[in-house]
Amino acid sequence: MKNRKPLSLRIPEPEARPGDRPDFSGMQVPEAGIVRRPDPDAPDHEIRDLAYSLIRVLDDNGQAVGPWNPRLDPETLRRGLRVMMLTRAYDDRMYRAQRQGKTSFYMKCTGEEACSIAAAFALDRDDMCFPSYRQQGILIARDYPLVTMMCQVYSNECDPLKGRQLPIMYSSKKDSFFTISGNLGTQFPQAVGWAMASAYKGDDRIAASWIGDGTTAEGDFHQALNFASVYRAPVILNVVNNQWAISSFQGIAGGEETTFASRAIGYGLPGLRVDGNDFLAVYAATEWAATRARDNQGATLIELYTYRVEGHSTSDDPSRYRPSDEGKAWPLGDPIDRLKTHLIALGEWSEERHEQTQKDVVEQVRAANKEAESHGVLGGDKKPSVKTMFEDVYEEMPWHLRRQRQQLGV
Amino acid sequence: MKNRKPLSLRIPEPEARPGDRPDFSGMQVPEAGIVRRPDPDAPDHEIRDLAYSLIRVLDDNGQAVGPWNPRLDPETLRRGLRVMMLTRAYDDRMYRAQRQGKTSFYMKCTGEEACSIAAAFALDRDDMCFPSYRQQGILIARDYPLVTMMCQVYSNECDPLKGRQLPIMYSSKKDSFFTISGNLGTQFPQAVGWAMASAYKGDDRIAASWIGDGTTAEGDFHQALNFASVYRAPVILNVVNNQWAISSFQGIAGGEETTFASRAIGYGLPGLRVDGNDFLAVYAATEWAATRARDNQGATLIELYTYRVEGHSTSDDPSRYRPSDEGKAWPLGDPIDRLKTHLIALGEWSEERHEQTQKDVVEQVRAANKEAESHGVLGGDKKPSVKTMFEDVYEEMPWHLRRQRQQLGV
Amino acid sequence: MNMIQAINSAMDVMLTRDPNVLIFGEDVGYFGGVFRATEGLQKKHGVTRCFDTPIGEGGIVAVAIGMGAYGLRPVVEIQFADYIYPAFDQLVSEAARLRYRSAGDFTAPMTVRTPYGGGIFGGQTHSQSPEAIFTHVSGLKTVIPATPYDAKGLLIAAIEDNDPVIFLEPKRIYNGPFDGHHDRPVQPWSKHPASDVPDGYYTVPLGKAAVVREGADLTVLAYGTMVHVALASAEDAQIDAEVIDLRTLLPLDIDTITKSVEKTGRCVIVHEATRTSGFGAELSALVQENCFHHLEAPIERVTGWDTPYPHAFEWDYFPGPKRVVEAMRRAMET
Amino acid sequence: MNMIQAINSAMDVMLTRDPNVLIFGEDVGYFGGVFRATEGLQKKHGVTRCFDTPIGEGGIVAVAIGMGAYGLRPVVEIQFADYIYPAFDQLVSEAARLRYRSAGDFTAPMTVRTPYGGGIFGGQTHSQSPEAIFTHVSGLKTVIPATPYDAKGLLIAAIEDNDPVIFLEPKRIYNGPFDGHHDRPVQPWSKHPASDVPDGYYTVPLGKAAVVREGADLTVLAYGTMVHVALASAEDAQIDAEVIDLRTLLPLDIDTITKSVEKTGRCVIVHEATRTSGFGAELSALVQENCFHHLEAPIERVTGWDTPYPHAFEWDYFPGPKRVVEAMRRAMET
Ligand SMILES: Cc1ncc(C[n+]2csc(CCOP(=O)(O)OP(=O)(O)O)c2C)c(N)n1
Ligand SMILES: Cc1ncc(C[n+]2csc(CCOP(=O)(O)OP(=O)(O)O)c2C)c(N)n1
Ligand SMILES: [Mg+2]
Ligand SMILES: [Mg+2]
Repeated sequence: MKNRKPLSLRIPEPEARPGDRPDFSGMQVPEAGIVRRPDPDAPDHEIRDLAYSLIRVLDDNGQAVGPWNPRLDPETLRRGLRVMMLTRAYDDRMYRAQRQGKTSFYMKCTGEEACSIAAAFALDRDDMCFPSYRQQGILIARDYPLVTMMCQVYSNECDPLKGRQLPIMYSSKKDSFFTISGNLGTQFPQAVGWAMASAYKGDDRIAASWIGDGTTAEGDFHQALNFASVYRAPVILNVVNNQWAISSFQGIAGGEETTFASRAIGYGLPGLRVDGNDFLAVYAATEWAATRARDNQGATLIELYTYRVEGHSTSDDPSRYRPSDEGKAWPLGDPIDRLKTHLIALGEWSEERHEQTQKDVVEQVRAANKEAESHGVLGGDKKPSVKTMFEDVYEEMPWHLRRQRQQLGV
Repeated sequence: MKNRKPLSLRIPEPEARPGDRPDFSGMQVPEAGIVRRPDPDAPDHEIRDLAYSLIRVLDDNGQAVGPWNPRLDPETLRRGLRVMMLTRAYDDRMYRAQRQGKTSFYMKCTGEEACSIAAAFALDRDDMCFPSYRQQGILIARDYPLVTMMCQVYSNECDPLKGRQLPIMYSSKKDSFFTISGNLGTQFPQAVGWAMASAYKGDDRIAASWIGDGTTAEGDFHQALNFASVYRAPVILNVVNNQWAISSFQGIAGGEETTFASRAIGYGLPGLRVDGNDFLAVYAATEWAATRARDNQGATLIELYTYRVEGHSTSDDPSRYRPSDEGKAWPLGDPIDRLKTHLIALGEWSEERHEQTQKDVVEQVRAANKEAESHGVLGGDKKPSVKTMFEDVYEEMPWHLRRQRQQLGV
Repeated sequence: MNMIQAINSAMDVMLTRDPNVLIFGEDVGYFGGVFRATEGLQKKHGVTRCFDTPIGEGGIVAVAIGMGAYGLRPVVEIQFADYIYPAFDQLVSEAARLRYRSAGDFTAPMTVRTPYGGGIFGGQTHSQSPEAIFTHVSGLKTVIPATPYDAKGLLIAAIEDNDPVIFLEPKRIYNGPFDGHHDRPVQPWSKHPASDVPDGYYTVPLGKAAVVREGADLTVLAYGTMVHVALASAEDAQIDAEVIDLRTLLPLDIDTITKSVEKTGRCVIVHEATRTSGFGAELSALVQENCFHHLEAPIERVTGWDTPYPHAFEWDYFPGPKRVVEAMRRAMET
Repeated sequence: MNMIQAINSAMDVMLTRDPNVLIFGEDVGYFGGVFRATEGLQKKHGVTRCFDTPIGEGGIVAVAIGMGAYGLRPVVEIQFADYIYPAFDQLVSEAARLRYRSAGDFTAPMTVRTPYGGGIFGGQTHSQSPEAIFTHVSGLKTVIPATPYDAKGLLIAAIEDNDPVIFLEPKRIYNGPFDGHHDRPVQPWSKHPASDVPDGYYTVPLGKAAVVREGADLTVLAYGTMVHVALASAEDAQIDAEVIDLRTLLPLDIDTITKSVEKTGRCVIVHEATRTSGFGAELSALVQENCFHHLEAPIERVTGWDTPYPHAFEWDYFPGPKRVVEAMRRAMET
């Protein structure tokens, strides 16, 4: 008879549930500016500490401090701020449109704007992005027409995707923005493949991809990091850790045991952990990784530490599984407020200009939406011709699809 | 016009190919005994160094040195040696049987015997093993009848698997040995599930699984480590790094950039890197991980560093892709020789006894094979009844299988 | 009960009866699942009996297989059938093969619940019907309920079954027996007799179809949402059609099908999945193999088109009453 | 050339003609593949054009999709069709969907080569025939050659095709046209006219079947290894059978099939894959839909049994001439 004590199964639980007071006491927020910035060509094994720290540039007074300060000119900062404000205004409008029954579904990126927009600013326009559904900021940063985005959301007659895709599943090759998939994580290793192709061709463009904390659990995450490591692919692999995957907190994805950035270590890749609500930190980390990739040093994994302020999607009600005021308690603040404060601290911005800009972006969105709705909304009769439903399954339509189209009589 | 230098695609290449002299100069072999042994309940983040060192107990003179010395009694050591010798003799015999056309396929574990056998010695008999096809040593260590193993290899009338499985795909629930799959890596997360079940039931049995270096590239590897981390499953996850995956060297699996043991770090799991040809080191590392698991501290990833001395399988010809004398040059020697030397150094063994034991195991295998062959070999007429082909697809045979069996007229 | 409540009740009953039953999947724990199928189960039965998992379908199924090998009866949820593909290898190469390759030594007594089908404007990745590929995999059973009563009875039978069962839930009829008339209000289940679901334990046997409408002129084979579309179509067409709800696709209830087609001599098969190599193909092949000399007209298939499920064209894609009625008429004409 | 040499030649030709073609997979680089299909290609064209990959089928296909999106034409090898399942999600949800979901903005012009089928004592994980599940996925093309000449021409056509193609290679006939008579010596390809393969570039169009034996009494539909089994069976049975080698399963050459069955009025379908929901089901359904009034006998299916492929019972499992002949006779009797 052995006398060993019984085992027990451990199920991770978040700090706070509805009714509890939000609790981020366990979260360490290092001061801005204290994390070292190694050269972008530093060997991965010498910079493992970066996977456990938190790269921050903007301090609580809105000053940009430390070695990661990208020293962006005020004009660029103002553009960044405006794109973030425009993105938020766009989200608000489209969210309302869904509530008004003008479309079936919508997803906001509120509070996470910097994760996509600052990165887009640090990348070149022709660097290929493989986003998840929460990086609409990239398209907006690249001046993709809001009207066209809205037409996709409305699946209307001007939807470039011909009403085939769920709202927000944009695609624009000419803007180096890959077609968004409903299947989580599939784009991560695809980005690695694109990057390998670029390297194979002696091109100088790199790839970047974004997935969420929850999505890191998919096998494709492992495929991406492993192939990127083996072939030293010029790609930036971003994990947007917004703390939640629908109703499950990041601990269910493995985020309680260690950082997502540290996943890089086991592949011999650098892992950077970054304040995702700090426009300058996201910019600087992306720039560092891009320099490394262009220098043929391969891939970098970046964990963008942020918080999903809104529901997962319009189908979700977060008050069912987390304190509704958790977002307010989030220690890293709001990316728009923080960049605004910084610009004001620099003397390059003011409350007045901010208010004016806020008015402008809301008006810009309103006007765009007016035009988009004039091309129809979901359920209306202004939509792509039904015929097109049978197109693009293959380059040429095979007999069986032609026959099916005839059966439908279109 | 940007002036950025063109990227290039990097393809890993092994040090030596056929015709080259074997080259392990790049491989660091730390002295035996120098690696520290933390308590089995040490926090993972305090023992990351173990993923980059190499735990070794047996030094070049056959002395057992250092904190990892499990201090096994001579009787246990002699049993371990005998099981390794028996396993090798079994492999040699079955390999010959395949060459003689008595079966379709065979896989040896020559040079890797300690990876399975020392581990089996350190585990309890009722700890559940989820092996790959190269851990036949576990069954032999657990005194599973050689004759029955041979009958499986011959798919004959006494094959417990009724001729359904490829040779070497053994299964024995009563010996806590999971049915081997032809699909690489699938057993790794299954072992985690079994361990979670054991914990869920308040049982005290743990699970262990083995995969190869090449197999770490499968998505299931990531699933196993992630689920093990999240639910703190009592499981030991072994990666047998024998340097090769059929024709591709471990660098193609990502082993050039870092160690496989370090994959554990990104999941907040301990990773141990162990001399896989050192019976005592493998025993000690397994014992450490087992203690940790039984103490509800969760999973450990163990990289067993070894070399695949023979071809991948009887279908393989390694001289096509690596120097044929590479095995001889392998710096970590042979597990049988090293344990033998140790026992002799202890004064607990002699050349004579060794020769005698060698004769004994060969004779034991010969006798077993004689009996097994009396029950038939592949292609002969002594095989399970054809009827059984339709059984066990489901617990009860549905009408369509009954009908198909009738069609075959059996 | 509506179908969600019936499914919830089935799991509640089994969690209560059998300590070896446990439930896990994405968002099924505290939250109770995106379709609320596991609502309240964690609270009632405890966190180790109903818990959230990482978003790794392959891992979810692999872990369930390992638990099954230990002796548990895991019930896992794949949030949408569209997301079951990352688990495909574990289902096909492992769950389905364990019993056979180990000659009964190891088994995978697990149930994989997953909502499937369209009609909810979910776009191409929340609308798929992958049942056919599972019926091609020997070792798996495939079950699809069409009513709350059957959903509960079949799910309990699936959980108690010692073979792996793919339990596909027609999400379009979770809340009411949608019959394809998308322009009309959908009846709630409460108005349907099959919503009268016992609170306790009962089973509906796997492998048995149900004749849900008797008729002499034509046989309609359907399952899931399409059962209600078929019934509505029979009314619309004023045809004396016999409608068979297959309930289990594999093992299939061939006798009920054969008996009916031998009587009617005409057969229309309806499913939402894409047409080519859909389960309708197997049904068509079986019917003509078993009833060739009774057939008076070609067997008709009414199915989803061979395209992804397009967001803006749900009702052009969905094989609704109009198309089913046309097929019935064609079958009657010959 | 034998079939392996023809496949090797196809890749060699395309590597030479198109700098955007590259080849990767497990063991395909220095070693040249476990079946030697890529032998010499790395040496001749360089390591970046033909290289080894990690053992992650999902990653292999995902990377190929990304390369396709960039503008390359990757040709990947999955070592055995039995191991394609870890890549299933990337194939079904991504490769097959890119063009549609992006309205032509992005495409996946890739070819997935993989050896399939049994008869080599590979046991249940080196013998599967998964073709049917790919034909169920809209957006994929599925091609299976039966001779060296077709293998080369079809593979070049597949590589040049702008849609993703699953190219299944009947490994049993890599070295010779095995006809199912396992007790007789197998002819080498050199004795077969279709082994006369041009060294250079040529294509065999996708979507076109070949009538490999003309006949008046009965139509046999087959592909891959089974084409040769069907031909031998026709001889054995002394039946004036028309044997059609489908070559492409999807898009299917329906006209050739219909024309033949309308002529013969009888049809036997042969494949090695498991029966239920195999591609034979779709063929049977299509034939009865298109030729109902010409059919004089039930369509017969001769297939692998609905079990895994059992190591010791290859020849009891394999649908050889004996079973095909029986089916032909049954079809002729009615
Ligand atoms: C393969 C797959 N599994 C499950 C889902 C359903 N699903 C959609 S979003 C989501 C949560 C993702 O969380 P995370 O990765 O953290 O991204 P976030 O929404 O927080 O940005 C889930 C489970 C899916 N779309 N694809
Ligand atoms: C999913 C899957 N892919 C590919 C194969 C073919 N295959 C069998 S063994 C092997 C090499 C495995 O190498 P490794 O994991 O290092 O194990 P080792 O043989 O060295 O012990 C490959 C590619 C397989 N069996 N399963
Ligand atoms: Mg998240
Ligand atoms: Mg190996």
